[in-house]
Amino acid sequence: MTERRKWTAIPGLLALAIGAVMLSAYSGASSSQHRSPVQPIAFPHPVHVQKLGMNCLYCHNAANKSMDPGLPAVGTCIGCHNMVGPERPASDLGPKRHSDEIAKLYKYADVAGPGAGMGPNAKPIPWERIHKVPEYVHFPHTRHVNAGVTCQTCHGQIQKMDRVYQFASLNMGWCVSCHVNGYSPKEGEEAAGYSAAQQASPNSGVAPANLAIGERKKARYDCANCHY
Amino acid sequence: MTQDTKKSGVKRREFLKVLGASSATLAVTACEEPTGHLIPYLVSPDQTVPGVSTYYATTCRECSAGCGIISETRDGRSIKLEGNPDHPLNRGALCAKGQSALQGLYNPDRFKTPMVNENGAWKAITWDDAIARLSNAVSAAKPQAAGAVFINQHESGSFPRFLDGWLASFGMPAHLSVDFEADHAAIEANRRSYGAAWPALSFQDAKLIVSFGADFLDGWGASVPQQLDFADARAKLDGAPRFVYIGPRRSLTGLNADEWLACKPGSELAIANALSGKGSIDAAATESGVPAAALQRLATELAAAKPALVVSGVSGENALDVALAVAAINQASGAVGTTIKPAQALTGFEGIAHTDQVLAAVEKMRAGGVGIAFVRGANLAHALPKAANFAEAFAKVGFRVSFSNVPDETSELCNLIIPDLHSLEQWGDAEPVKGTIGLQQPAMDPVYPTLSKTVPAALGTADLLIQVSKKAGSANQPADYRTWLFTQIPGGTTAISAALPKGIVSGSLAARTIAAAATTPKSTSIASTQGDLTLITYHSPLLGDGRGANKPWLQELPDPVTKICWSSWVEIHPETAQRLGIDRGDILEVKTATGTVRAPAFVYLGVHKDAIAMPIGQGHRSKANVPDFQPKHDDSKQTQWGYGRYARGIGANALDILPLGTNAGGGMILTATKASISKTGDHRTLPSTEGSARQHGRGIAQAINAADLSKPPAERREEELPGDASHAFLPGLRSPVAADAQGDLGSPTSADQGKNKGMYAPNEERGMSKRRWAMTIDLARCTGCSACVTACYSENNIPTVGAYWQNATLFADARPGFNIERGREMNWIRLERYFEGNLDGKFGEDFEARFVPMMCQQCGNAPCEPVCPVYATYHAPDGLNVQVYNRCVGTRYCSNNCPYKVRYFNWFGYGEADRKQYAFPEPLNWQLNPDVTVRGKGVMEKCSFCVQRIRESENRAAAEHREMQGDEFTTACAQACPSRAITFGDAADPNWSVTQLIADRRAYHVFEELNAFTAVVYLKKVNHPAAGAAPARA
Amino acid sequence: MQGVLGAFRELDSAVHAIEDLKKERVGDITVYTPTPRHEFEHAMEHGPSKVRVFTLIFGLAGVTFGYWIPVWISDYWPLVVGGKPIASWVPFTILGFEVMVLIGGLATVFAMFGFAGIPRLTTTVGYDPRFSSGHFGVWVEAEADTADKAMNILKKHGAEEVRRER
Amino acid sequence: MATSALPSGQRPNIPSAAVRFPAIKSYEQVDSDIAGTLGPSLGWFAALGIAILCMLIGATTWTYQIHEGLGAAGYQPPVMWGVYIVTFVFWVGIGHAGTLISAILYLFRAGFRTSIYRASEAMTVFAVMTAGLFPILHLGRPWKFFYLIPYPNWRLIWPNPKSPLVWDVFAILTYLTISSTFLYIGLIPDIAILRDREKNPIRKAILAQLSLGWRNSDREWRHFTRAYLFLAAFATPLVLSVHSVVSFDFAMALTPGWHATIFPPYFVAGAIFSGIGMVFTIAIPLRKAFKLEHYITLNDIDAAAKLCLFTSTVVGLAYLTEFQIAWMSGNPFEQDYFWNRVFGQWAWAAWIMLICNCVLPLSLWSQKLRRNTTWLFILSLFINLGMWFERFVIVVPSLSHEFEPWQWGTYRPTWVDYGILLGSFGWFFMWFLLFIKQLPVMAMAEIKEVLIPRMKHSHDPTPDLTEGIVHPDETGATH
Repeated sequence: MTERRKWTAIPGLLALAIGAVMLSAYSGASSSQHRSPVQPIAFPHPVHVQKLGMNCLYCHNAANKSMDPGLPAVGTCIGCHNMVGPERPASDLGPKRHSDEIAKLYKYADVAGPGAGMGPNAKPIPWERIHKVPEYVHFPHTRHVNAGVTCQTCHGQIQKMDRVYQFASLNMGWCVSCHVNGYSPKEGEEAAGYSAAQQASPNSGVAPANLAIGERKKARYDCANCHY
Repeated sequence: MTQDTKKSGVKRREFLKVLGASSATLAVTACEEPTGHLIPYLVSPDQTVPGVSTYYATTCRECSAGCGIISETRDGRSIKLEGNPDHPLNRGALCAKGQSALQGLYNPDRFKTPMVNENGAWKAITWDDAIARLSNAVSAAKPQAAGAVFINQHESGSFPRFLDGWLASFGMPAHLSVDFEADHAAIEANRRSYGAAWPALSFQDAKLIVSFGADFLDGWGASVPQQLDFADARAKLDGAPRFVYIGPRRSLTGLNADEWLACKPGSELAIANALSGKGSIDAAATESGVPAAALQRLATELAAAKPALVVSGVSGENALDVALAVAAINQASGAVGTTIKPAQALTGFEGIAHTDQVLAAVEKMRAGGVGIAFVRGANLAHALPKAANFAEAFAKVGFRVSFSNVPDETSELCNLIIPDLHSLEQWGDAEPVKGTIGLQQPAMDPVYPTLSKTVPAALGTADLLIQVSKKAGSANQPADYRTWLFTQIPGGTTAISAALPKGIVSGSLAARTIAAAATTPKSTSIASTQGDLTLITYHSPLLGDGRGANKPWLQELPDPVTKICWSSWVEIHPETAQRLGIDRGDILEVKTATGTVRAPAFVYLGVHKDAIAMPIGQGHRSKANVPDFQPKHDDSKQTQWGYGRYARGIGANALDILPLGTNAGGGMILTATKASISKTGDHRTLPSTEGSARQHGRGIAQAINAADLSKPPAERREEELPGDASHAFLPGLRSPVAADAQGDLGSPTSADQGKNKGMYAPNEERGMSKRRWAMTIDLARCTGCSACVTACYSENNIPTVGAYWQNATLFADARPGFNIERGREMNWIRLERYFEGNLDGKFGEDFEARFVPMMCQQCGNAPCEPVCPVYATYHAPDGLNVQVYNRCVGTRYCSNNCPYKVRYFNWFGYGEADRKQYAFPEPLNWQLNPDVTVRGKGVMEKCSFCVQRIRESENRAAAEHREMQGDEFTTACAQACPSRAITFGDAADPNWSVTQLIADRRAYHVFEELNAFTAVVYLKKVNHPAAGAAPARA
Repeated sequence: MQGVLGAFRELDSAVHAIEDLKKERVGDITVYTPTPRHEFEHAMEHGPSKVRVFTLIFGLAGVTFGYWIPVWISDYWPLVVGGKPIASWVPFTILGFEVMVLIGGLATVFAMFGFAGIPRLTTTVGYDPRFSSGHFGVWVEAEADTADKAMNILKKHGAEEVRRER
Repeated sequence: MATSALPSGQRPNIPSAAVRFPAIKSYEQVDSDIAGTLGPSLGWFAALGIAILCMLIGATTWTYQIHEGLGAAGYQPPVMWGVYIVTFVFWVGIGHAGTLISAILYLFRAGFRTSIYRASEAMTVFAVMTAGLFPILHLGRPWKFFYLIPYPNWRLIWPNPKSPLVWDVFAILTYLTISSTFLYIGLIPDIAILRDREKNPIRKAILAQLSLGWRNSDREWRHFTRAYLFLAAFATPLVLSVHSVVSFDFAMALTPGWHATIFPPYFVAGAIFSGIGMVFTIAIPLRKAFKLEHYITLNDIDAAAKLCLFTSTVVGLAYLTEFQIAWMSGNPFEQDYFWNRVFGQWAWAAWIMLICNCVLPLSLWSQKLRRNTTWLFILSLFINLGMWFERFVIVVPSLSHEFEPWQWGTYRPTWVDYGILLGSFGWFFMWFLLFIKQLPVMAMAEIKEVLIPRMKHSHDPTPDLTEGIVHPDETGATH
């Protein structure tokens, strides 16, 4: 009776289990990063910001006075666009062409054509929301903007985005690391892609952080700063 | 509001719905919620910034006083009501009723459209249809126009005159302006003695305050200004006037008195005469059952006190005589002009129709002489005694129109209901104080706008009447009510637009041509009664005549005296209870000549042993048989008759057993009838927030005698307190606790002090720990009115949990206040009412009541913090004891370890819209404060010192690149407090006034011996015992 | 590997067999016994087990780690609770102790596994199910030449069964 | 009953009675007796069915509670902890006797341990498995329980190591790991026995895996015994620490009635007491059903009963000490609370506790009752009840009667609490019943250790086994 039965042992399965746990532990990262939904109107930030040099605060007018950055009312768009119609003449913005997007805008705003005002059936544009923190997080735009944090620090090179996507992960670790390690206006302006000349006089239109260039501005990081 | 905001109004609401869906709905449970849409304004409204509040000054219409309020409006929704600091009447304070107006505005049971009752069935109709029907009815009633009756809830200002004018234009008599809470006897006496319905009362200038059942702190007259002044008087500490309360029941006002003389009901007259010298002390003593010695002492005191302030709020048969006798005493003691100021009369109380006039109108209806009747605001079917048999009489009226915007008992009896706008949605005015006009402007677009092509989107009753007149073709009608109103106010449109920010214009309004006062009231004594006890009915300080009952905040707010909510009760003296073998909570049957009601017993020291007391205000019922409200399958078509889901079927209506009778002042007789009680054998746990009414000598509410204040500490008669409290860091909470706020790191004695330990190090570059938020509460000022509680509910999105459906789904008891019975109320700040003395509940032995507002004490060494396994509560560098909802897993260990028991747990998904226990059914969720997270189920919550306000002003200061200034902002409770008892501020910065108060000689901490280093400092109550009499001790 | 296996019913005869085999220096001996008997330990003259070394080392490692975790956590995001020091080491003793027991205990087990050579993939030659119930087995590693000698010794001491295996 | 099993003229209750298992003749008999208990019986299926049913009731109730919110249970603030924490402490306590018997008595070489330790160690593991559910189960947001576990995460925030609840996490997890390891290690040789007896190839393969290829070689035994000793040495302080940590949940709070230095020893004693109670509840029916009277002898039971009596008196002393401390503390909060405990609203619970835990066990002074298994079984049920109520008396009245009189309250559990309580028993017995039919309830190898092995030349029916082997030539005679 000398049969040599294979009496296999269990180890290995254990190792796999542990590995799985460790992986799952790190899977807390924001799932919505790089999300880039299709908007009802393909609003081109580059044209408005880079070519026309419009200020962020022209449309997002509450960003420096409120928790919310504020969205441009349809009337604000029409303010310019009842001059600038769908039929685009040749200009430094490009050759003569027809813009479907502006046509869409006219449809929303119920504008007959260039020069006409908004009609009675105007309805707001249902923009797709991209950047969103949970309701139990209170993110005061005013506090950050007034501290000299450039929009691009959190929203990325938005002035270059033909279609906006979520730049940052927006998870808690991401917020906190900036609050703890601090933020230097210089980096912010570089992030914003300012030239050296611009950096000398930031045209962000808000009071610059009263800090020497290169100095890091740290922020509170206790829970009740954002959660209440 | 400008034209384009009107146009954008509807759209804005869409925008708001989305915003609501995102910001108001529950935050804590959902982590990966859909990001949703962003809906911009169509045309951005001028002067509003999204996410930043705008403030509209307007006028409160919850009682006749007409306080000035400021509506905080965010993104087009009114989210909070606060007192208007610039208003001469209420100087920034606001009572619980006033703040709850918000829930009248957002009441989920409001009518959305006009409704008509066609052969028994109600159906919604369009506005145009409604206007057409009304004008037809009016013209149809032309023949008997003289018999028409218009009953309006009393309000001062121009509307009554406008209304009279309109009625006249159709040949109808002037309207009846009713206020069932008004004390007609006092008004009549005032008018005769001082020539004003309600002269301003100055408690500060009085040397002695004597009240004959006048509850000037809870509903008698203008509570808020009276309370402000009374608190200021008490704040004079040893210089403060003594306050004696005479009456068979000790109300909230009575509990604030230094001495209570419990007289037999109806015997006040004898005492008043004795005090004025017209009668003999002994006779009064025998009649009233009050010891002669006490009366003698009071008489001598009164004689010495010049000036004194004696007020009468008796509501018995001889009410007018008492009031007149009292007036005589005042005139004798030179009170007129000093403590009683007819010059600054509160004109809000002019022109209230006497109850006997109302009853006469009812009789006229019964006689069939009324072709058309209008009811606006008033709810006669509920607020008149059953004995008046209003329903039967009203049914005889040809056509019945109601302008009520909620389905109350009266509107249910009508043919046509054209819902009025809420006072926060329409224009109006008031003259609260002679010479000052308070403006009423819309704080927001109507919640339910008038959807019609032909009429404006906001159609209040006044505008509606104008439309009707236009239809009837009567000439020279104003374009709309606002236009007409502006012509009435001195200075016209320019003055108004200048005044709108402050909400007040100086000047007077023209008086009504028909002064209801001119008619001398007719007294009808009540029918013969049997029973061994006198029934005292009184208007609930919160629900009034029942108007408050459909507002969950007021239902949930415990009655300041009995601490019972979501119920009615019978107050009975311990001795009587013992004699009849009645325990707290036994269901009693109260029987009078006119009927019986059932209510649970509340054994109360403060009621005469030969009397029982019942509050008025509950017991709303619907005529139609409306099924119990089921939030889960609630089709909004079901009209919640019987005054809405929150009011219907709660408690009993004391007026059902009140025999009809009016006193010589024209007021209803509330205290004269006899009653007998019997046990039904049923029993229920009272939905009360009261655990033990005694503080067992634990020094929670401490008091000191006025005489002892001036003495050095050694000689003071201090109370025995448990443990040996270390008074080391008092007075001057500042340094040790401010250091303690940073734990060892900030403590000057610690080795780690100032080491690089991040945010807690005092010299850390973020400068996070330089502040130490703290609060003082002056018990000498606090009257226990509970306005702070409602303010907290409103500011912090606290759910109400008492509705009968807010329990579990399976095998769960569904009765009103069941969650309160189980101690699950969520009041972040609660008012504890402790009794001192008279431990064995003997009648005739006086006792003392002490009120303590108790909220999170924001301990420096918080016991709740170290036990939390997930850091969900911890100590912020600025001294706050923080609760992080989204981190909380709900072990509830913190609450177990909290000596003050001020932490509250979300047992159900009160904040989750899809749940049966949801506390904010649409549109109540519009009231939610966007700055405060709505808590989901399973998380702990507690007072946060209004951290959102702290952050808001920090952000403002940062945006303006400046430091925060002293007293720059305050918490919701402190802002609302009509006694100015609460002060909030930075204990580490002398610019805040709280730092001075902390150094007060009366300062103490609750449970100091636990060394929690609390940030809330209480200032001892000051007692004014009668000369020789020792004050009650625990 | 080859050798001779003897199965005994009685304890003492097995012991005597071992003693003789040792005297004759036949080869490495393995004893199979249903239950630990110190008679065999005497006979086999083994020293004490080395397991305890691992127990000690890993126990100490555990207690260190157990203290370090909470200290590091507290200092990583310094939040003051109840006015206590950020790293209040006294209560951390509890965690230190628990982790010591955990790691120390598990280390002991794995050390035992290592020394005892389990878990093993096969039963080596010379195991017999009887050894787990009542019989005592003696396995001698023996080349062909010494095998007979071993078999004789085992037989002499009354082995119930003696066989050669390879 | 069978005192006849004893050698004549011996005082029965001496554990060192030379022959521990007189009725057992050979190693093979041990195997056949114990392995023979494994065949599933009808009664066993019935019991298992009931257990699983109760477990399902509990599971359903919990699902409902999670959906509805914790309010479905009977919590009435200020009583924020109720039946769940009570039951948690109860089950942890049950667990302790197992480790006591298997580890501590092993170190003390207490003979009567051998026969009952396997069952009680299994009881430990399953009791801790049950107890471990409750801290999660009583959470307001159980789906967030992982916040309590220290692991690297993107929130960069960790649990609070100063919180007794985090100590609990560590203690309970350690305890579960170590005691289950201890149980398994002890099982290995026995599994090997089953493996070798097994005919069915599938079962044999499974058993082969579980036995880790154990083959009873002297080398294996040498390290095995040593490792087992050290594990026991670890488990011993662990037992004491775990229930001390559990007691810290209360002692660390400043609630009157909780904030007491006596708690750790008091809880440990209580735990062991309740555990022994549960051992009786389990072992006595088992002994009958499996016909193991020869193994679990009356001597063993007698000895265990003495331990029970001892711990009972310790617990009683602890109760008295609490009152005495409160009385002498001069602290009105404490005094008020303890008065309320025995004469106030909670008197009924307190007296149930006192009678079951302190009065009834006094009957064990009588040897007759100690050796009367029926009485012991009944008593053990009372002890279980009493110990549940001890935890109830500790948790609920303290919370209901704290510093703040305005917030004094009461407590009334609902069907949800009871459903989950029932479920916990179902869960526990389900595992235990499954265990006793799959694996030997007694350590065969260890029983063999104390049996007299077969000897060719043996002079004495009861030799002192510590002496070596007697040589044939020394004793002439053979048997």
